[in-house]
Amino acid sequence: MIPKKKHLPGLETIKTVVPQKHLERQELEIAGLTDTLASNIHKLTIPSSTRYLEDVREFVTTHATQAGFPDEVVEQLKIAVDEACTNIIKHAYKGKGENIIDLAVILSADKLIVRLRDEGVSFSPSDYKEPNLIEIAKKRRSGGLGVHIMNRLMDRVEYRTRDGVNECCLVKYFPS
Amino acid sequence: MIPKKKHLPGLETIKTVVPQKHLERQELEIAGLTDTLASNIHKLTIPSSTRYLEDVREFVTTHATQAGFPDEVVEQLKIAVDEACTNIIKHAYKGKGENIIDLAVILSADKLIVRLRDEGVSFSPSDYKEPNLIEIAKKRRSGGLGVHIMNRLMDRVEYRTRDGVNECCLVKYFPS
Amino acid sequence: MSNFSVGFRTNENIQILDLKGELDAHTASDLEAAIHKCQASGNFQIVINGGELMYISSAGLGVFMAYIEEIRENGGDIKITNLQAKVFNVFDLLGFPLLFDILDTEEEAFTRFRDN
Amino acid sequence: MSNFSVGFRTNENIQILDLKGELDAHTASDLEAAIHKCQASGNFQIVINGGELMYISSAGLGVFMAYIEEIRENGGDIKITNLQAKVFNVFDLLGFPLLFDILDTEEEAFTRFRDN
Ligand SMILES: Nc1ncnc2c1ncn2[C@@H]1O[C@H](COP(=O)(O)OP(=O)(O)O)[C@@H](O)[C@H]1O
Ligand SMILES: Nc1ncnc2c1ncn2[C@@H]1O[C@H](COP(=O)(O)OP(=O)(O)O)[C@@H](O)[C@H]1O
Repeated sequence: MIPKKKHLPGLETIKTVVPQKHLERQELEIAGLTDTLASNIHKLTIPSSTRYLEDVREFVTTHATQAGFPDEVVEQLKIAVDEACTNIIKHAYKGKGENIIDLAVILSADKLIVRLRDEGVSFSPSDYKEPNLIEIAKKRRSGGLGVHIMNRLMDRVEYRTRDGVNECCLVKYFPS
Repeated sequence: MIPKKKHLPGLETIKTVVPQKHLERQELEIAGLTDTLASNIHKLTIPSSTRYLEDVREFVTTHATQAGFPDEVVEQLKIAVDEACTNIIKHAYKGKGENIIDLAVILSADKLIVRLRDEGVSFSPSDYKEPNLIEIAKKRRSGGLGVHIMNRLMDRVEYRTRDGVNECCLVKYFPS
Repeated sequence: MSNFSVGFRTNENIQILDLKGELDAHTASDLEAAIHKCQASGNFQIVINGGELMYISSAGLGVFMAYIEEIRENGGDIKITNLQAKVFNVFDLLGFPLLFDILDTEEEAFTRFRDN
Repeated sequence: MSNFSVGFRTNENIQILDLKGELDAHTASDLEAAIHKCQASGNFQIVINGGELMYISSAGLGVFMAYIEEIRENGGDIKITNLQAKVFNVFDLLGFPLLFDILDTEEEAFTRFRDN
């Protein structure tokens, strides 16, 4: 468990890569996060282009490291968030770069959540089918591995959609 | 670390499934096992037939459990020893059932070693090439996975040959 | 007497094989024979129910590798269900979840076959 | 400016690609272009030196998946060497060690190509 003072301040750091559009969005519940007031939230908004993936990775690395996660876990978070962002860019926004993605790293006593929000095509994980590597190789495909990686690296991955806003939460617990 | 008394007695339990042939074999060094006197050795001899694999698994399970390893590690040892025995039967003895395999579970302060000895064709791991699952599937092959499994499950896997006797040692350390 | 057996059931066009006991280099040929029997009778939609499978070694995993391509080329599949955790771990060690459809329940496998 | 680059070297008939930086959905097309270039000039024996590869996501892994069959059908291979531990872990997560030849050093890859 991480010393509580590390994420006590409760202040919101908002880092904005592009001017944040005015977004009227109902706050969606964050599963299991009842102590939001005491928690530390860091935000980043990026345009929906792969050009910004490295900023996303740096953002996650900074805050996961500050939260006290060991390097291996920071690495896992970095990859999972990259995959989630890539999928939003590719699938939710179908490669169109003029949309935006809102990210937040939310710390509570027992876990770190990376929350990603978009307003594109929604994804329901119940329709998801695990990829087949033999098929991918045979068909010379290059994709189909991102969701699997996210599921493997994170303690929980959750999707929900409300009022046109898709939310994906990547959850990693502090080692107990 | 396992309480020392659990493997202090130093007595040799010899369980013999078939009458043990007189085997004049030089004792081969067991890597890193300098406190042999204080250690506990359990032996089992089987004919080189897959029919006896279940006896081998039971033997390993009994002694690894007694040594205090958690169930998951006992399971790993069981599989690794099964794979090693299967390979001796199939490759060292080329499927001929009239030969014998000597097994020993050797406990020392920090580790458990399963030692397997045979007098068949020897194996040099430096010639070993990792299998390729796409190739295996395409060629409808069924084999080529055993050595990989042993390497993945054990802390160390060592092969040596002296005076016509092949020795394979599977090493698992106690959690520190 | 072998400590491994294969039971045969069907659900509409789907052939279900109930594996029971320990699958190793000694008993792998029994599974091979069972899959062969499915193929011979034109059943390529196969569900392997591993609920009572207590153990598997590489010899058992190899049987799945050897048959999967032929079965898929015939429009079928081998879907594996109900694995116990310790047995799943061996499948997982070799990356089988990214090669085979491994599901919690038979029902999920039936649905997959129906949806194709 | 991209934080990823591919350098080209040869050793006899073997084409070596030196990857540097971070391989993600943005930079994967650079690797794709590099492998394409090898194929176009008839080089199917490819060593990927990942010594300076700092990061890889599924988009990068996908490039290897997309090209491996064609390269092997042409009698070649993609052998991957010198991976840093954190990068190897991502390859390992998807079971790549049982799909690709992943080696510690370039020399081992050269030997494998020579012994075939
Ligand atoms: N955020 C998302 N929005 C919409 N669809 C998604 C999203 N994430 C994943 N998907 C769907 O799930 C599939 C699997 O995704 P993934 O495993 O990342 O592989 P890939 O993106 O390479 O296809 C995608 O092809 C897409 O149909
Ligand atoms: N104990 C052994 N004695 C001789 N050769 C062996 C032995 N173990 C493994 N080998 C060799 O290594 C190869 C790989 O073994 P393995 O990974 O277990 O797959 P498989 O036994 O199915 O071929 C075998 O095909 C065999 O040539």
